[in-house]
Amino acid sequence: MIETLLAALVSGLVLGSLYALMASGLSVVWTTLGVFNFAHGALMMVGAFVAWTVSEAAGLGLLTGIAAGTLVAALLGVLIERLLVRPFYGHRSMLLITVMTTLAAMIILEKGAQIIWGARLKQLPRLIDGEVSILGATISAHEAVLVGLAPLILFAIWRFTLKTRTGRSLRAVGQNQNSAALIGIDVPVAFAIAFGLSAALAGLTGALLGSIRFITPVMGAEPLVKAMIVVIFGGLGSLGATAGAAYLIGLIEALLIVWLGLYWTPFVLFLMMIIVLVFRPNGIFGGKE
Amino acid sequence: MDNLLTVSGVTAGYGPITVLRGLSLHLGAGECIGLFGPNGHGKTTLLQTISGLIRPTSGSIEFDGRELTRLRPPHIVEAGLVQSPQGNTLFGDMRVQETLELAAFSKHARDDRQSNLEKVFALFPRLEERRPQKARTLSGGERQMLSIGCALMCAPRLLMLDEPTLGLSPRLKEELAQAVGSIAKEGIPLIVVEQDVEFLMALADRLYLIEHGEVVREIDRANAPDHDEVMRLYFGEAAG
Amino acid sequence: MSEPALSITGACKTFGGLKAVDDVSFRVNSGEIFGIAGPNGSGKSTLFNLMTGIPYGPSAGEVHFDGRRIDRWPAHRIARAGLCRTFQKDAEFPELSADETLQISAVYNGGQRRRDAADNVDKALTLVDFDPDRRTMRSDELSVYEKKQLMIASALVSNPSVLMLDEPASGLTKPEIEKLDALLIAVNRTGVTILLIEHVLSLLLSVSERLMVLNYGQILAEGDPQTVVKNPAVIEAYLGGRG
Amino acid sequence: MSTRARDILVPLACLAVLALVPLVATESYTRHLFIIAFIYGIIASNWNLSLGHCGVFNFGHLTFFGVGVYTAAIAAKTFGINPWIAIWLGGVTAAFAAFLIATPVARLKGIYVVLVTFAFSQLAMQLVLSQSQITGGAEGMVRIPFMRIGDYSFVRDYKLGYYYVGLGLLVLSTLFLLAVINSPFGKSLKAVRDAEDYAESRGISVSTQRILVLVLSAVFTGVAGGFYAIYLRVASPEVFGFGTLALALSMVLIGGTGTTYGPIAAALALTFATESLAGIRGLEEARFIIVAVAMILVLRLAPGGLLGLLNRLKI
Amino acid sequence: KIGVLAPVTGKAAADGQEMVNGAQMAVDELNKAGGVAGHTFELSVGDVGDASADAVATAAERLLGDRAMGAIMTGYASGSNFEIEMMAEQDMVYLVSANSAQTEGIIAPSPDDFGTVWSMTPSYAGYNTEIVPVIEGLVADGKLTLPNKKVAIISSDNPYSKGIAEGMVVAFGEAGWEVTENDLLPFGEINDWRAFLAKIRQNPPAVLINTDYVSANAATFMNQFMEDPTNSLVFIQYAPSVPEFLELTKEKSSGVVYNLLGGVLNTPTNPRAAEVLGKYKAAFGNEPGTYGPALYEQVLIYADALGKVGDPSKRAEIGAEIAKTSKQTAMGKIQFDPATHLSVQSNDGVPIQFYQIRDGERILFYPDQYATGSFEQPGWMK
Ligand SMILES: Nc1ncnc2c1ncn2[C@@H]1O[C@H](COP(=O)(O)OP(=O)(O)OP(=O)(O)O)[C@@H](O)[C@H]1O
Ligand SMILES: Nc1ncnc2c1ncn2[C@@H]1O[C@H](COP(=O)(O)OP(=O)(O)OP(=O)(O)O)[C@@H](O)[C@H]1O
Ligand SMILES: [Mg+2]
Ligand SMILES: [Mg+2]
Repeated sequence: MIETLLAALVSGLVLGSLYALMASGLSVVWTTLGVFNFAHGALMMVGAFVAWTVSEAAGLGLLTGIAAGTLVAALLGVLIERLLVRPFYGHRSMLLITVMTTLAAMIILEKGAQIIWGARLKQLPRLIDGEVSILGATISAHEAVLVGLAPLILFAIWRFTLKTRTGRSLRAVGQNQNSAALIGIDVPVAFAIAFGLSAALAGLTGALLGSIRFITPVMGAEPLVKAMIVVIFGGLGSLGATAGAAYLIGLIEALLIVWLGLYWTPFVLFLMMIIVLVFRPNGIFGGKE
Repeated sequence: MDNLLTVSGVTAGYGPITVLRGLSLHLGAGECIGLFGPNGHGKTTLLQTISGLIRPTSGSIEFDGRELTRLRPPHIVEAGLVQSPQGNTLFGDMRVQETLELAAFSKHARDDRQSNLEKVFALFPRLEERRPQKARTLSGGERQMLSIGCALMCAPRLLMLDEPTLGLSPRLKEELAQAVGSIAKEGIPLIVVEQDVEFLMALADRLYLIEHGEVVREIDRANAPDHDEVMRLYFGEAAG
Repeated sequence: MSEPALSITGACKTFGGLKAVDDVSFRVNSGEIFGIAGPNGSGKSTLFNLMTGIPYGPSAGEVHFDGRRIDRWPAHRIARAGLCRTFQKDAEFPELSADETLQISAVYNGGQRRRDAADNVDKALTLVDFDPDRRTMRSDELSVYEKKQLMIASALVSNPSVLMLDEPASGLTKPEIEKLDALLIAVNRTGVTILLIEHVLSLLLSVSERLMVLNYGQILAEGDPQTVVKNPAVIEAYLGGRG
Repeated sequence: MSTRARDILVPLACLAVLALVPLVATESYTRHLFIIAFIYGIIASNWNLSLGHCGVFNFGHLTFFGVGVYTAAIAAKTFGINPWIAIWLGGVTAAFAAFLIATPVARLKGIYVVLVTFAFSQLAMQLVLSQSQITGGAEGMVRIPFMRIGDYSFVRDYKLGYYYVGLGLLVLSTLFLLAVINSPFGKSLKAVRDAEDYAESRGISVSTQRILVLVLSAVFTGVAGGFYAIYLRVASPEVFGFGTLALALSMVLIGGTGTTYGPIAAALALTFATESLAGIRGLEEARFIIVAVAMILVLRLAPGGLLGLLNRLKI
Repeated sequence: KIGVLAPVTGKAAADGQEMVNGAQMAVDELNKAGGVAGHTFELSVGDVGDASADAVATAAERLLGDRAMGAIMTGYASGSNFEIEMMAEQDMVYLVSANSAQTEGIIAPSPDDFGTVWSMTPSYAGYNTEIVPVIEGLVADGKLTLPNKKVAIISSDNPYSKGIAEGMVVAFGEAGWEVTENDLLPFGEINDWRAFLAKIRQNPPAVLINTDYVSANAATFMNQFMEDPTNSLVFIQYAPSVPEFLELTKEKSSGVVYNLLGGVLNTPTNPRAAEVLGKYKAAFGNEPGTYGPALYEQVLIYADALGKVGDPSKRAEIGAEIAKTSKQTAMGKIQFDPATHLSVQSNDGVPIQFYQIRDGERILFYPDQYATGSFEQPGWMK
């Protein structure tokens, strides 16, 4: 029993790291621009495919591949912002329209990937081979890298958005564009930075995940849904809360899988999410106001 | 020309709606001018156009010998042209302190950040009390103070205030008048938009009456603005 | 002496550590115009908020209206009971015309039938002197002054017993303020009790029968307006040197 | 032409044209497309009631449809209830489902509404999948009884009967929507959407209006679901899927959130546009890309929707 | 004209593309030979996308609405096969290659109403029961030693996997096995089997069965099982037959067992299969799974019937002709059962085939007359 629990804990940690990376990317765009980017999962998928093309098909090595995946995803993110989000700023139903345009971007990316890379599954090699045993549960060394890297990245983003001038200006732009412009913030640049950063994060996550899961055009869908749940638990807004919620959900999910089986786990997660929102409309860690 | 700011023949508006119709005015170095006129006749629109938030469809704006018409807002602020907008909608979820620090965003404003912050707090002690509060929850007057404070943090070379006394208590209004006066005395030229003409007259060297997007009267010290006459003019025009 | 229309006892509202309204008690007599003044951030708007439940009720204390305790009621129920307010910030229903704004207020708030509502809409718009040509325009195309007129008219149309106005004169020109003055008097004559928050002293002093001044969430002075404005504490906290 | 007259005459003319379509379109394929478009038209225009008019970002709207589908399927097949009645039962249960979800949603705002309603639709799908004794699980239910009047089976005559039932439901739903929107209730929805506090201060209960709007928007959506099940004779869990949702949502947005006819027009346009691409081989994936790009273009060029664009051109 | 109803886009696009390719290959071949009874063929594709009822119905309607349409082929179009009724109503020739349980459910009550609809796959009953005697046979022959008589089954919530898992539970139970785990997963992408595997490791069964047919899921399952294998025979339903399964698992799948009903019978005693596979590979450059060859054979069966009848518009007659089919195909010898319209399963007709993957090769070890090798104890088992 103990062993099973430990295994669940470790697999919760892996899931939590993944969700934290995904959700914090979503959260960056949400807190700064007030846009919920439904193409986030698809950007992750693009990161994985590009990493595969560069490292496997072109044989340039895995690290180059990961870098390329991150970069291409970032560029696509900037492009999405420029073409699909910026034109609707200040529109009365902007939230809804951007939900729709980013959904459209998701469709375009997914179908485009299908055309370019075909329907067959791909996989990346691992950064480090071999297995690591944590608390008696075995995971691959690559997953261990993910687990280790996630908090570092999260911390870096947190520092960036709260402590640096650029980071703060992103938040300001998200809250009031005109006022931001009037104190000298370059609004379009800020938008591009926020989207590019978030997309780069997605691309990196995808490239790392591509060694653990199979790369398919729809591989981003499931992490995106989980990231949504995370974001709800955490309460949209603060990065720390999002990260905390990510690990919490990862653990809960892993434990639920052990106790209830995979079948009812999503059901219970969704139910929990609704219940949380009924009693705490701003998330578990969200303020009351 | 020793004019710091020259607005000539500016036409601007919102999409199909034209608000400013060939408006011209100017401001000399160290001068303080006031704009007044009935509601909805384009004063705010003018300030927004000067700040680059609205692109004029024709006409030109020159600041310090430099053409501004093509520049985008961040560059205009960088040049030292700063405004405190009407309605004082700031960054709702940012705290007072954060907001003020961020407001010193442009390159040349950053150096004086600390001293400017002290100045702002000296001017509005209430803001210092409410430092950790989120802007969204401030009272109407407090928000107005924060808005003006932000503008001061930008190290303005020309400061534009859009209805700064809106919602301020009589006492604060008076203090603000003094503060603005001392800003002007420090040599920072001002453009002030106000409904309270008495407030304006105490402050400004020249007044422009704006109606239907045009300057309909220019009143300066030289052609001896008689208080009653201005009031009559204002009442008469606005009522009609 | 008429019955008090409203009585507030020990009302408090705290935000985190801040006591925005701190143990405030007062009564408003039926049919009077009751002015409220005070420095910025002294809790005037918060007081209105907690009385009307928008968006929150009091942290402590009671509000009685018409003999009933209303401080735990949902906001729309308070409004329907006849306690109708305006907001300090501009508020409008951007896509609705003036006619439609007043119609829904009459139907929902006044509980009027559609036919009666139409008549009352006419009356209310005429009363505030709203430009008849602009009655079918979308509200967001109206000017600031017209939006203010509309907000007041939408309160009047539901025949409230108490009208609560939060800085109706801010941003208005002198002539507009004078019109507002006349309007308030006219409305009050029809038996409506009015609570008025205002920084424009000329208006406040000319219409109110009683005046309350708040400072740091507490009552600084209350009573006859002319007496209150001579109170040194009020001058110090609120009016400043010029008085 | 006065706008009043235009508001009445143009839709009537369109209705007349639609009523005559079967004379020209005699094969069952075209009629089938129209029937599907009518169903989507009902879904989209009712969705617009909550989404466009009241600003409730309800991403569970297709759940109401799915509930209607399964209600009619179970009623007609398992309980042998006449399909004509089963269809309306779909509306009843959908309204009930809407009430369930509306209660928590009434208190939430913005993106949270999107997420919760989305979660709700996932829950509903899982329930349907897991109760396979009742719903057939992942396999769904097939061979649902079809409609008949006396001895006349609607399967015959190249779907002529179904065409008019579909059109009739669309007309009923539209009349219902128009009545709702033009009532004070309809106007109060916009008030609640744009200025909650102000609305509350005018005696309008924000949460009550939200609950009501969700329930009302579910009624005809559920009926459309019932009709869908009876017409296709199948109920399968894909109705809860993401594809249907994205399609219907794009209809609402392309049609324009402010209008009643817009989503209906968009439903017709999109159904035929995607179908005309469907026959081209090698374009199967690209078809979705083309639709997505077209949608973005419409949103950029005409944020008020296609109908809004038409209106602007006329002026 | 011949229609193909297939999921060309969406999750099952790989299968769908293969279906189209297989049919295309047959059509090209027939046309090159000058057509049948004076008719040449043209392929028309109806995409069912995510298989929602309206997508399937719309695609089917479009194909049905084409007056020149002589027959429609599919591997599978919907999970429920409800489109069969649409086809039957219009007397459209319709050949299906999967979901035989659903097909049977629709047709069996009144087979005469479905004269034009025939299924290439035999009843799935064989999937439920055959595994028990085969495993017990291996043990009896001494090729396999098992530590106990326990079996653990995991399946995914779709009619195919769930149905087979339920059948297996009964079959193993009747043969005196203890079913230690019987888990159901939601249908869709599964990235983490570790929780289930952890339970398996607590109480290792002799036989571990996974009936999730999605090849990516099965590959993940296999890889994660191999992180810490137990002393169990691993059986995975269908998925290992998909070509990419081997690419995805590489050496990790060596030893796994799977079976196929109506799959390609690639063995020296059925040269037809090698021929079809070869042609497919030559035409499209990759190894097909089941559906490419199946659709190829479907078109040819139709062509044979058309050849006898002569007129493509006499579809009912063509249907009756198809009923009489008795043909050696890539899948074995196809004959149809008049009661269910499914093809008949038998070792001489369409057999159930058991394979083991070893070192990247698929070795057919049962039934004996087709065997290409024999079963060996998997490397991870003691
Ligand atoms: N975003 C906008 N879109 C369309 N019209 C606008 C917009 N903003 C303002 N207007 C219109 O432009 C005109 C001028 O407005 P502006 O705010 O410049 O006037 P103002 O002189 O500053 O008035 P006030 O004294 O009320 O502040 C008004 O008629 C107003 O209705
Ligand atoms: N939601 C809130 N959270 C925290 N503090 C708040 C909140 N709302 C108001 N406050 C604070 O409570 C105090 C009273 O605010 P209120 O809006 O009532 O002032 P006011 O008297 O209306 O001032 P003004 O004349 O400037 O409008 C202010 O200091 C304000 O910052
Ligand atoms: Mg203005
Ligand atoms: Mg206030």
